[in-house]
Amino acid sequence: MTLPALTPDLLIAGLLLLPLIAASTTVLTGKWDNLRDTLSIATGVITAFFAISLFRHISAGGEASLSLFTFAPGFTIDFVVEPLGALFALVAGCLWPVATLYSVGYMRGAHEKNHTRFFFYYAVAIHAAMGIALSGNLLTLFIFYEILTFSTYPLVTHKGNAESVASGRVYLGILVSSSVAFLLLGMIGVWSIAGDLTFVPGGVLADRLDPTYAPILLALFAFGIGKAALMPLHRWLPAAMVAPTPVSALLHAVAVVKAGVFTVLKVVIYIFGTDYLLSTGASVWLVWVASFTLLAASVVAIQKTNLKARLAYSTISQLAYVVLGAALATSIAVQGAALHILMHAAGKITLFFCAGAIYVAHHHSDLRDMDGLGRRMPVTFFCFALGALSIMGIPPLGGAWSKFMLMIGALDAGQTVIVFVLMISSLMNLYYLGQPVIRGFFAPSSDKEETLAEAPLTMLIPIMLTALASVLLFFYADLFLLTFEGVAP
Amino acid sequence: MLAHAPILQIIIPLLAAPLIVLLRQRDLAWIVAVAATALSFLFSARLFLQVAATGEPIIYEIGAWPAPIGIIYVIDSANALVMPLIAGIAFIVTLVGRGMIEAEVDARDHTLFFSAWMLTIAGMLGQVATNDAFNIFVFLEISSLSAYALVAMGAGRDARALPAAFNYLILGTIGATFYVIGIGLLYMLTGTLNIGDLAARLPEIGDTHTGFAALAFIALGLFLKIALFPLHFWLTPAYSFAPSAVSALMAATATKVSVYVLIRLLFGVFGLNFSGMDEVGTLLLWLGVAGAFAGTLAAIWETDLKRLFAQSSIAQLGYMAIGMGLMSSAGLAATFIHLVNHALMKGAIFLALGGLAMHVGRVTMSSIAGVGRQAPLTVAALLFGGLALIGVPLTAGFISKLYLIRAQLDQQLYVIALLTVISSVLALVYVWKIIEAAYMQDRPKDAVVIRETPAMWVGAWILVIATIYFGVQAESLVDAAFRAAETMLGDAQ
Amino acid sequence: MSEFFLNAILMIFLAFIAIMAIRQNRLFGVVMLSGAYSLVAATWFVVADAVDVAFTEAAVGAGVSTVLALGTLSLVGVEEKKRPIEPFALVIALGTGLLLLLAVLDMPSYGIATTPIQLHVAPHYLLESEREIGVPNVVTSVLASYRGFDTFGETIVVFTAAIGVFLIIGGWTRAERSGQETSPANENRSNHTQEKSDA
Amino acid sequence: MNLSPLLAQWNYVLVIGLMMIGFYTVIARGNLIKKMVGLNIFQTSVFMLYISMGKIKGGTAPILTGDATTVYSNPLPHVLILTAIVVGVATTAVGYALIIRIRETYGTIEEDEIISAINAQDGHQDAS
Amino acid sequence: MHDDPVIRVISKVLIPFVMLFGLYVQFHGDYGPGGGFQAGVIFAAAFILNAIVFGMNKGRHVWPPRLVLQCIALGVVLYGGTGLVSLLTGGVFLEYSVLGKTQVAGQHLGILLVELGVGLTVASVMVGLFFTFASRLSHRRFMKIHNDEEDSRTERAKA
Repeated sequence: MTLPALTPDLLIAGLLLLPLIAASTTVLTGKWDNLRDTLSIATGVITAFFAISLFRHISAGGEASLSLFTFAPGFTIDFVVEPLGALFALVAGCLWPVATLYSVGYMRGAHEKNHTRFFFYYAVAIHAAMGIALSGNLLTLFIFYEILTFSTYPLVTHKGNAESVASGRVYLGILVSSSVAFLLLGMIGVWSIAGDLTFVPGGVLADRLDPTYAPILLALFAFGIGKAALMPLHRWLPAAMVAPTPVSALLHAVAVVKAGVFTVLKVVIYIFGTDYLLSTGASVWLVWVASFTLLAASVVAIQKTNLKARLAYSTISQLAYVVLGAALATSIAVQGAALHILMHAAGKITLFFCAGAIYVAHHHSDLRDMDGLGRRMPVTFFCFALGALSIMGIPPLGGAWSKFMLMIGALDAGQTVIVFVLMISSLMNLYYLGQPVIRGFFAPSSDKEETLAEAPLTMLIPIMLTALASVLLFFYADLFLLTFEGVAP
Repeated sequence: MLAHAPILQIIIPLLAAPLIVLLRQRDLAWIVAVAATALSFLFSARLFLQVAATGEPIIYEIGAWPAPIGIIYVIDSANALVMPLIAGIAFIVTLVGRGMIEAEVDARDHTLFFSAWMLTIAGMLGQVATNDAFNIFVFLEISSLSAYALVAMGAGRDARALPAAFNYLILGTIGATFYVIGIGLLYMLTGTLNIGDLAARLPEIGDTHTGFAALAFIALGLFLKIALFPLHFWLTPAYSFAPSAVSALMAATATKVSVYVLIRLLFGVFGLNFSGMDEVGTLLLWLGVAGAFAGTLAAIWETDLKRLFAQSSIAQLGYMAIGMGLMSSAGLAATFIHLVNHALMKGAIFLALGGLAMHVGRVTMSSIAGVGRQAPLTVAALLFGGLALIGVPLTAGFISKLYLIRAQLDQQLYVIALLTVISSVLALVYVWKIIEAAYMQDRPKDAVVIRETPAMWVGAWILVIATIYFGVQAESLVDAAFRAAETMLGDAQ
Repeated sequence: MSEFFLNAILMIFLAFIAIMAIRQNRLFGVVMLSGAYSLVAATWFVVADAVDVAFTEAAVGAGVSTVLALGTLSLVGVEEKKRPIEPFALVIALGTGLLLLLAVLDMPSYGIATTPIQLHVAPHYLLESEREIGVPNVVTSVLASYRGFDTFGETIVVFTAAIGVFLIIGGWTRAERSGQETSPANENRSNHTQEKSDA
Repeated sequence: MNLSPLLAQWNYVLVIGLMMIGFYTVIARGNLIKKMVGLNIFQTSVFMLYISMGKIKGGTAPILTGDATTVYSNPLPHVLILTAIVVGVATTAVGYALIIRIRETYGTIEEDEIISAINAQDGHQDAS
Repeated sequence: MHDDPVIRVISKVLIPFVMLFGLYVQFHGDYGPGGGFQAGVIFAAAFILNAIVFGMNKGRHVWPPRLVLQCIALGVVLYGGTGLVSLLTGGVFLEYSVLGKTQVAGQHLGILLVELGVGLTVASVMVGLFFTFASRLSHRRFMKIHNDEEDSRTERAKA
């Protein structure tokens, strides 16, 4: 149902501008809370609509590109949409209005301060995510990557107390230094070798790079992209949990972290080229680093009793799945990885929403205080269960597909061991995500209260939407898979 | 008149100095200073455009005596780039610096102060414009002598400015004398002082011990002037105890001029093939790296912001040295790019510091606690300047890093490249210390309340905007820098 | 030949004075010795045909600098703390000296008329100055015309020095100028002066 | 490496010796006046280096006599050194002015004492 | 030594000759050694001698410090002005040839003017420097206040 007026390049421009418009209206209407919030939600909905129509356009085999201006000789800021980017834009674009709606409820319910500043940077972060999703060359991607880092810093330190300042230091320290040190170096390395930074199907480096250097260059990217939270550069993600939950939900379950793994995928597919990696085996080491991260993060998650912290570590391990898929570099694995971005987003944001709802309704953030809470807020906990199941990869929920494909991809790559790694981690998911649900519904509650006490509706609706989404994704997964065919032949 | 632009851009600020003394009136002095710097900027900008358009160097024979008989000015792609930078920054600092000067300098000294101020500016411009090796020395002394006096004016606020100025004088004079020795040896070998003529005659004289010694003395003398590690220790006190306006002017321009002169002589006179140039290159490379780390690490421990950014200047000069040490046109271009960008960002930072100093006096981590809310624009300028120092995208600093590292990787200098990025990451630490102090802390109850006035931030913001502009629209700058580099290396062959 | 001997004697004399000057701890003597050094150097310049330089060195090095130094001494005291030899500084100085000796190895030999500097630019001055400028003293013609811009710079340097000194210790120039200055800072400063003079 | 030139060029060698005496005084001596004097000796010796290179044996001062047979020494170094001398005295003047102010402020002109005074002041300020 | 008649008489006689010699050096620079710079120093020496012998205040009468400042600047302006005039009269900066009918005449005029400029500046700078150092020495009362002023400022700096 794309309007004829909306040509592809208009869609791109729209996706980039709308968040900025939202940001500016937020500042302008800052005095009147309701007006401000309605406006940003409205803008969000329009953005979502743009994202959908762009994705449809791409999945229909269409092309979309937009070239802004020449940055420096040989560098242009331009945007070229390919299926992965369209998908990422779709995820960010659709979840933004939902999350905004949710944050309205949360910010008011939890009595946070400086709403205007909050929504401003929130919107700027989405703008940056869109820029990353649609970027047509590595430099453009890098620039938006940094914008994302700096625009999320004020959100992480939103509370402004000593603790948040300290975590902000970790957050910025790891993300900026890894990117300015390694990612920049890797990018300039590519520039120096290939003389060009545009994303080319089959890889811009493909036959230009001496295989002996390939693993080093890949390492510069793998560890330069701190947002992918590959160990040992994962510390920033738990640190970022001091932020208000909507931030953790949208940014640190979706926009920021997905931007990280998305970048990894882009680099693997369009800079190195999967064939090149397969033939040279330059990425084998990354497979193992990813698997390690994946298991280690799960182990840590089990020990965490603070719900948000546990979710954070679970995120780290789920991100490692995507990196793993990219590192395996077989067609099916890469598609699985791409699909996992989507599936995990839907699932994980649900979980974070629930965590926020519990905090607003009962000011509990520690598992041990949640015994029997499920009976008081059944909807929330039911949605939590759905999200959890999806992430564990249990049919009929979206997560099932991506994990399945990753396993197949591992077999293709002849990495039988990896299959077992994935299974083990799934079992651990089962434990650390299942536990809250079980305790919530069946454990005897500490206080005798049994009356229903759900979070406000503005929070409940988003929760149900995302939970529903992770169910539907199971049935409509093929719709996305078809789009990916040919991304990584 | 435009035919005389090459000389007028020097003579106008130069003659403004005695004019100010004759007028004997503070306000007139300031007006004359602003007008002179503005004119100088207009002329130099005009020349830049002209050279960029034609690509032909503009030659001005002073006294109508052709080189090498007389002294001539040659405005080519290289100094046409540096000239408007110096003049422009001088103009801005003069324009907005008055408030700071009135806050820090005894009113009865203002006429002489502005006179010395114009002299140091004119001296710097003269060094850049001239094509005569000895004339460089004369103008170098004009700018240095007035700079010593200007630094000493900080004594009105902090007596440590006096020893700082004296050390600056001693080391500056030693550097200049080394330079004179080097030029003497060159003259002995070639019989000429004209740079173009020198470049033409040196190869046929061939590589002799004398030639090598000349190279060594010129290099050493100018290493002192550009405060290259480990010859940097005069810079920190000089910048930190000088009046804020003076710090801003010098931090932005002084060392840059010396860097230009060094490039002009190393590459424009000796050229890459001269024996001993490789050694000088390696020296520049590693001293540059050492300076980058020494400066950054020292800055991390500083609590006095002027001193902190003086230390960071040493680090930034290290990057320029690395660029020169690469001995390639790409590296040289990177040096030119960073020369321009660093002048802009450091100018912005020191102007912002001066703005704060007008209220808090000594600008330290503790004295700026929580000023972010009271002086949002001034601190924002500081923030942007800091981000540019780190090399965050969309700031000019990013462009510098981009081309510097590219140049290193093109020559397979992986270790140097890694060290460069690591040191620039360390810059994040001290910049963020400031940001946290300014934004994340609450202003103490007993601290002075700052009423932000435009005088505090206008100048800084002009330069910040320039920094962002060159971070987003780098094409013109990069092209100009590469043209400049080509010209330099072209002279050598 | 006499030139040769005179040259040598003066140089050795200079070295002698220089060493005396470092070893001397009474600053008055040191200043006097440095004045003497300039004077002898001036004589040496005459031997080396540089009469103008000799004249200037005598007037400035021996005259002005010495007067300035004495003026300073009378303000800052006259004794220097005894110090041992600084090995580090010695190494640096010797290193620099060796570098220069290296330079001497390939220098065009002293006093011959076929060195580059005698052949390249100088001849023009010597041969054309009469016609182009019409001033017998070639030094003057080069100084004031051919390289007039350097001399302009030189004048500016003198001017700069004066400005600098007045800024640093020029109390009297303030007094001279404070007449037409009308700034609050200056007002209270002069009141301050008033009280002091009363006290 | 053949060292015989050093003997042939003995006067250059002597000039270098003078320079180094001055240079050593500048960097080694802590007394500010002594530093200035060292600077003066250092620079004067550099002037001698310049004048030596312009000298022609049996030449005369470059003041034209109209006699075609006279050999004149090179005037250019003389001009340069005239300028250099003036620059030198200018620096000296500023230096002495600074010394006077330093003496008035710190009560000494010995480098080490000044430094210790400054450090004391630093400590005092960091304390405050 | 103000009241030593011998010195007073001798210097009364001497000073005119010193000045005369200064003028000679100034204007004979074209033909023999000398020129503006040396002349300036000698000329200044005469004034300084006068000031030493007959007292600072006399000296200040003969050449008021305010005038000294002006002369320093004027000398520079004279030099630069000569250059600018030649620039405005169709030549380039410091091209004296355009100042006179013939090239040589122009050169002569130009050199004369710039040497005058140098002489004026140098002479007045020397006198100025002498006054500066002397005022630090002799004017105890001024010095006292001045020092206190300095101290009070240093105090403020330390505080």
